[in-house]
Amino acid sequence: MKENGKFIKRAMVIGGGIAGISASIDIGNAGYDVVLVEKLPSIGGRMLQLSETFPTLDCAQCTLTPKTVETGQHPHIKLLTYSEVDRVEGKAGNFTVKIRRKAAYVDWEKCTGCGLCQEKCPSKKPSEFDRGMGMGKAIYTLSPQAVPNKPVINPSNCRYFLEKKCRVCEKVCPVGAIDYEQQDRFVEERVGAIITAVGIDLIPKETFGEYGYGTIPDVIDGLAFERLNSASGPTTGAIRRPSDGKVPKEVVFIQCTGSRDPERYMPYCSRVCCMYTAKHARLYKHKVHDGQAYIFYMDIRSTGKGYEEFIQQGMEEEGILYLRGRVSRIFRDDGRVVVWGVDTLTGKKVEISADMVVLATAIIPQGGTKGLAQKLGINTDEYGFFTEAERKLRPVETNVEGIYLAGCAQGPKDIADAVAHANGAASKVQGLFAKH
Amino acid sequence: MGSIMDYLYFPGCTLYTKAKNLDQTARNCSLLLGFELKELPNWTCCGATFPLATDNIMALLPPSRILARARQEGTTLTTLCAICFNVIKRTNRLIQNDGEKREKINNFIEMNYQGDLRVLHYLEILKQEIGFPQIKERVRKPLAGLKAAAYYGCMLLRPFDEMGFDDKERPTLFEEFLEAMGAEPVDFPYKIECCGSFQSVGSPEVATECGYKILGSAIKNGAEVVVSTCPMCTFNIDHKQSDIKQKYLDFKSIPVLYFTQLLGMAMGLDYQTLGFEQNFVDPLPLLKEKGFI
Amino acid sequence: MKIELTRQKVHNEFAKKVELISGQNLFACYQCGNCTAGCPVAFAMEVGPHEVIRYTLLGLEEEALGVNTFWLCASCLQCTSRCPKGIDIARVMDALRMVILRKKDRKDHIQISEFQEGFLERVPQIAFISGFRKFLS
Amino acid sequence: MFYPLRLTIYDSRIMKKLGVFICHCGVNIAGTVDVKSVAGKVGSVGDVAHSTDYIYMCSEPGQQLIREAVREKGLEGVVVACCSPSMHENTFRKAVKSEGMNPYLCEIANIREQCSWVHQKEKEKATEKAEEIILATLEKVRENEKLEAISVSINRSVLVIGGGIAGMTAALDLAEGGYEVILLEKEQALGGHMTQLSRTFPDLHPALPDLLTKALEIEKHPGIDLHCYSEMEDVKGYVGNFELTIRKKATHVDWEKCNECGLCIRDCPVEYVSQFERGLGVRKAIDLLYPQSVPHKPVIHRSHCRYFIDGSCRRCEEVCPEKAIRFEQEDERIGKKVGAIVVATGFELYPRERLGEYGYGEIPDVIDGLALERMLSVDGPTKGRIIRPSDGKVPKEMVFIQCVASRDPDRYMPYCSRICCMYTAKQAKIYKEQVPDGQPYIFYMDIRSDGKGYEEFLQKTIEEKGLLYLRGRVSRVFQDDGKVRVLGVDTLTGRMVEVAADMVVLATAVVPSDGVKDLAAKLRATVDRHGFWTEAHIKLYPVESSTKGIYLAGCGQSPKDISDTVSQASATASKIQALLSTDKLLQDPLIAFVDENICSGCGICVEICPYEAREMDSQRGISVVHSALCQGCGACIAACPNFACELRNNSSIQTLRMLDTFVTAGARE
Repeated sequence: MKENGKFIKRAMVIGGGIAGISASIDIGNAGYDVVLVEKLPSIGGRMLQLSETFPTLDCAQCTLTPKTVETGQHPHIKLLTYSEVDRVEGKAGNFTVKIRRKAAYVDWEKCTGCGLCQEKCPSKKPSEFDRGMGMGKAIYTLSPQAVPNKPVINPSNCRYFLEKKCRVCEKVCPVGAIDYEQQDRFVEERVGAIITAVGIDLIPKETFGEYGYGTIPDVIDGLAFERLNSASGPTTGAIRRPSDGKVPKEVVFIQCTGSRDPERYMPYCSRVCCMYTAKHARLYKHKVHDGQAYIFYMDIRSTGKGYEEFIQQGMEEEGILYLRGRVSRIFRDDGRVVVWGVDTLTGKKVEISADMVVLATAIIPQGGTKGLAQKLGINTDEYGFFTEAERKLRPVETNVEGIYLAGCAQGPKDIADAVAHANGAASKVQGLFAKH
Repeated sequence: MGSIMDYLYFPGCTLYTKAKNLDQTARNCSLLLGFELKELPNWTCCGATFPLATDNIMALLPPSRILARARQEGTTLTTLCAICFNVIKRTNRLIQNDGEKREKINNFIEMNYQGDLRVLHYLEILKQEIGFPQIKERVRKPLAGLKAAAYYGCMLLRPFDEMGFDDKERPTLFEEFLEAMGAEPVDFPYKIECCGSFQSVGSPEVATECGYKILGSAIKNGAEVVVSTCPMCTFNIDHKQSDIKQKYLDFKSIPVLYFTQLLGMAMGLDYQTLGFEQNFVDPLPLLKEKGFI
Repeated sequence: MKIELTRQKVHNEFAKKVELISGQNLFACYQCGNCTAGCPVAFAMEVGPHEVIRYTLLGLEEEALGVNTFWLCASCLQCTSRCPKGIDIARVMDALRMVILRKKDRKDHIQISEFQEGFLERVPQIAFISGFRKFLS
Repeated sequence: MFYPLRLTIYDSRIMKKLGVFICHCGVNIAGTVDVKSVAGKVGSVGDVAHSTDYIYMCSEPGQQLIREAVREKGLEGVVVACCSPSMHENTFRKAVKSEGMNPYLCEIANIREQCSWVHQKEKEKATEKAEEIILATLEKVRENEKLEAISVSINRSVLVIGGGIAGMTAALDLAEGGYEVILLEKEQALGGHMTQLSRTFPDLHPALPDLLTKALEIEKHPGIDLHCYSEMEDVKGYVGNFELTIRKKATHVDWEKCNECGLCIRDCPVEYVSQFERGLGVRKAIDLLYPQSVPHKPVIHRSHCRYFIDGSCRRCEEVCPEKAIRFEQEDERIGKKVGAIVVATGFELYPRERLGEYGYGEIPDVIDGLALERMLSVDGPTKGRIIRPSDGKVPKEMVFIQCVASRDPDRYMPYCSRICCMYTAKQAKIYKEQVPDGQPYIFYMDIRSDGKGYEEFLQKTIEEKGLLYLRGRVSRVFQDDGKVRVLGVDTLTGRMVEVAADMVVLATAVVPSDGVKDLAAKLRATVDRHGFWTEAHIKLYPVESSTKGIYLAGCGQSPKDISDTVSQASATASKIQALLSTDKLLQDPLIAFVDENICSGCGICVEICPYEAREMDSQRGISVVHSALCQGCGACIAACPNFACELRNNSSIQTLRMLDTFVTAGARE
């Protein structure tokens, strides 16, 4: 143990999603300095991609942006976005973390965030943030409300990097902030405690051969639906199917895609799909009044406060048809998406000729979680989720003193639970600091 | 192309009778491609279905015997009929992996076979051993403009971990083959659905329905011809077209060809040697229209 | 319509026999219905494969053996290949066939004598041999 | 409408430069309200110097728009037309403050919840209404005063109510963070319901050892002032400065003197049915809560003690070597001061006696989940053996029924109790291990195994142990021939199912603890209709109650399992540490004030104030406002017969002018 004088009462939070943000604000509000490291250009994480959140249907942006703004302006929080942890040394009270700050090819000191470069950039590629539902530029911010509101250039889409021509952004930038020569740089931060909140990904829908004969454009995943439904998304919130832009009148939602499937994919339950699918179906009905939503499920898991009521309301008031059974196959036929499922309650095979299918694909840890665990000296389970010190009573601690877990990197959770988990981790950090 | 080995060949009952056209064209094509199908001596029926009951090994003996005898002749065994291939390959794998059953089987057949034979489908030989690009070079009369739907059926693909033939949901091997022939592969969702198999004996009307759905899907997606690898499938989707027509009056026939017939045609074999007279729906008008013959 | 359950019934001889022949654990089935959803001949079945498994587990031997489901199964293995719990459903279907075909009073599912004239000449060997193996005791 | 004459005094309209900012809220507002047209129309109002719209006003660029306009146009008042003020009033007030504007000159016009959401199908009318709401809010802003937040000092200690795993976790976290904690537990020992559990899912660890370690840590912690067998009697005050009265119930044992020898318990002649053992065991009139109780001190239960009933016995007093028995002891009241309060009041199970169709409270072999936990506990009434309460036989047919009184909106509780699926699977597994030839049947509606490792645990257990899950509800349970007959259904075969069971275990609904509603009244915090504590916002403020300074932890807020409870309790501790990390607390000044010239000192306001924020100034003969206590509810304003009270920035004239806007608009139509 370090002597009192040397114990660094400064924390690092890895991951700037809702969990990382919540933990950072808590620690910052308690008066301790926090370094928040995020690999994307701005903070907000998965929640930034969501349209509305269950069970209140509050718009996700409205709940999240005040927090991202607060984080960005917090006197105790230092933001290191577009950055990744490279190496970790030391122990509780005295960690030295080497961080790679990725080349943005934009001088953020000079940049005013005016957005001219993005507007003029001629390169358009399917946007990863929009889950391929829309196009993105080679120089981009994740959203107009990004914190920090500074763009980066993606060299694999940029004409200058690919073909050594263009340089439009450089020409239009009023402050000369574009810097094609910028290199990754390394910085070191010394902290006394670390919280990892690196979040989740979805198992790629392409994994499911039987669900995407060839590749059916109108078979999308839950996050893609969030983008479609999002007012700040590619269709400004209109539900249109990707293949031809038509309003889908029959939409099939399939839960447990890749979850609860020990033989072929992930054995665990992804915990959020039941609720977000119910939400999707309801939001769909709000926008397409004469549409029909079908939901294939195995067990409806609505365990949070107000969740069961939310589900039942969806069935009763919106006429959402729940079908208890899995879907065996989806293929395209005559411009429609044919779904072969079953309703185990009547025992009948069900065939639906749908306009669009939304797969609630399994939640998996963010890529690189295992590598980070190695750097931190903590454990992961076989799927890559961080292992907590003890499941019941020490759910935010790890096997290493001074390193804590927050959010879905420990296991799938909804926003409310992820926030509670993150606040819990913040509490442990405060306790650790107070002791020394 | 270098010198290629010869392959032990298990034709199976049907290829000697109802599917002579498959057998003959395969043999002829192999010669053109520089290898020979060496027919196993004294072969017997493979059992015609892989036994699914796990408590009894009697049904495993015929394919085991075939394998054990083949091992005495060489190291690689090939076959054409998808069901025979499925039965033999699965049995081979079982002998390889299940020591207990292996011993029992060897006791019964009074041989000592360890499961160390390679079992390849003829299509696998074309792809892995020879290579589609190489075959493409041998194509004399490309089947340009022929919209061909590749029908995989079940037995080549499933069970995937035992057959390892191609992606069980989105296979492409057969289409690659058709492309090498210069044909235009037609993708259709029913290419991996069952033809009804032996239900043509148990519940013929069920098999008729299966065949109708497969052909209907292929036609809807623009196919002019359906290509098959298996005499069982071919029976259900070719010969049963008369039954389909009886039930669905507006059904329009579509020729069903073995992949080896296409291969032979593309490599310039005389169409009269391709056994089209055994095909139920006469493909000649189409092939003539397309200018292939 | 009504089932009276007892532990003897849940661990009934019939289900045990099916488990033994098929080598599958029926308790592993969580009734998701994927097998029925993908079955190419489900349209002609009286009940789907998932329900036959349920009947068997609950000891409803008569009901399980009385439906046409497993007779119509073409062993195409679509169900097996997509079962999330790794149950080889085709084996379960075959096991049910076996239970009937192996009974003392041998009862074949098809009668060769009733075939139409010329039928066997028309059908390829592979079809009737595998058919006979599936349908005759 | 009666206009009080004096209102004209305040009617001194000075031209201000006002700004209006209209948020699209994505499509939430802009999808219904024509924001551009509203911005144009409002912009043409004389004193509106700036009017604009933006997709998300709450975002950084949105706030930047406001800051720039305040700076460049020198705005003196701002209206942000957006969602409910409960969402973002604070956000925008902070934004204008950063440009030097008094934050109380910024007001929210709610055009989402009160306009666009409720008029989705009438776009034109919604647009008109949005305009009116903004115009009305402008009227308010014109009369707003510059106000300063009220600064109050903070007491940096915390009260935790409830000594279950939630309260224990919060208390320990806070104490570790360096704060003084008072921990209140109504039972005589720590641990709550977790002390009743045998093993916990999904790893089947024994529940008690880990819990006891924590309890001992609390007992010894210098920062925690533990009060068991104590209840909250009264709370006064407000965030930062709560004044508590705690009632320490008489234990009739001097805990200081007691040496924990246990002789009193051994020799006590009275045995009665133990609630702790869920009716399956007995306890003595002087007893511990459970054998390893922390604190490890006995309590005499007056209603069962012969001394208290008829004075006939003093056995414990006789045997006590330390002379620690105190028959004459009385409840003690102690006063404490704290800055924040955690309510971790926990849960109860729905009383099975109220479930007529499941056994009328008559069938002894129908028990609930907690009762089975007691049976499964090695220190429980059956020493861990599962036997039928009626005849002690080992049950061979064991039926578990889930969702008993849960997910039943018509008759019982509409919500899911969240833990039953998992504990039932766990119990069925342990049962099957103990009775290998027995058969567990589990009636369920949906299997909800959504925690880490839960689904895997469940599937493995079903496969390996042969649990029979039957999807369907049970309609009736009755006694028949020494068996418990269960009439249910298997919706997967569509058949009615009947089981002649030896024993039935009901997974009854999780409901809030008794007395929560009284406590809520004392704390002036709210509970929902079922009695669960209401959080301020399910995502933004999930551990904050609707009353400032009062925080929530554990199942009292909603049902959750141990792991989630522990996370949440730590989260609560984290929020409180942030609150208490400063010396002074700033409070909204939007409170009542009294016009001393008008107040007649009638005292009606003092009577009516629910926060005890009004008192009489006897010297001046008028009523005054205690600014730290006043919550700005407005009850006194309505009650005052003389119009002597007003709310800051919510004056009558403001209200009337706002009303005028709507009335005029209505008249135009």
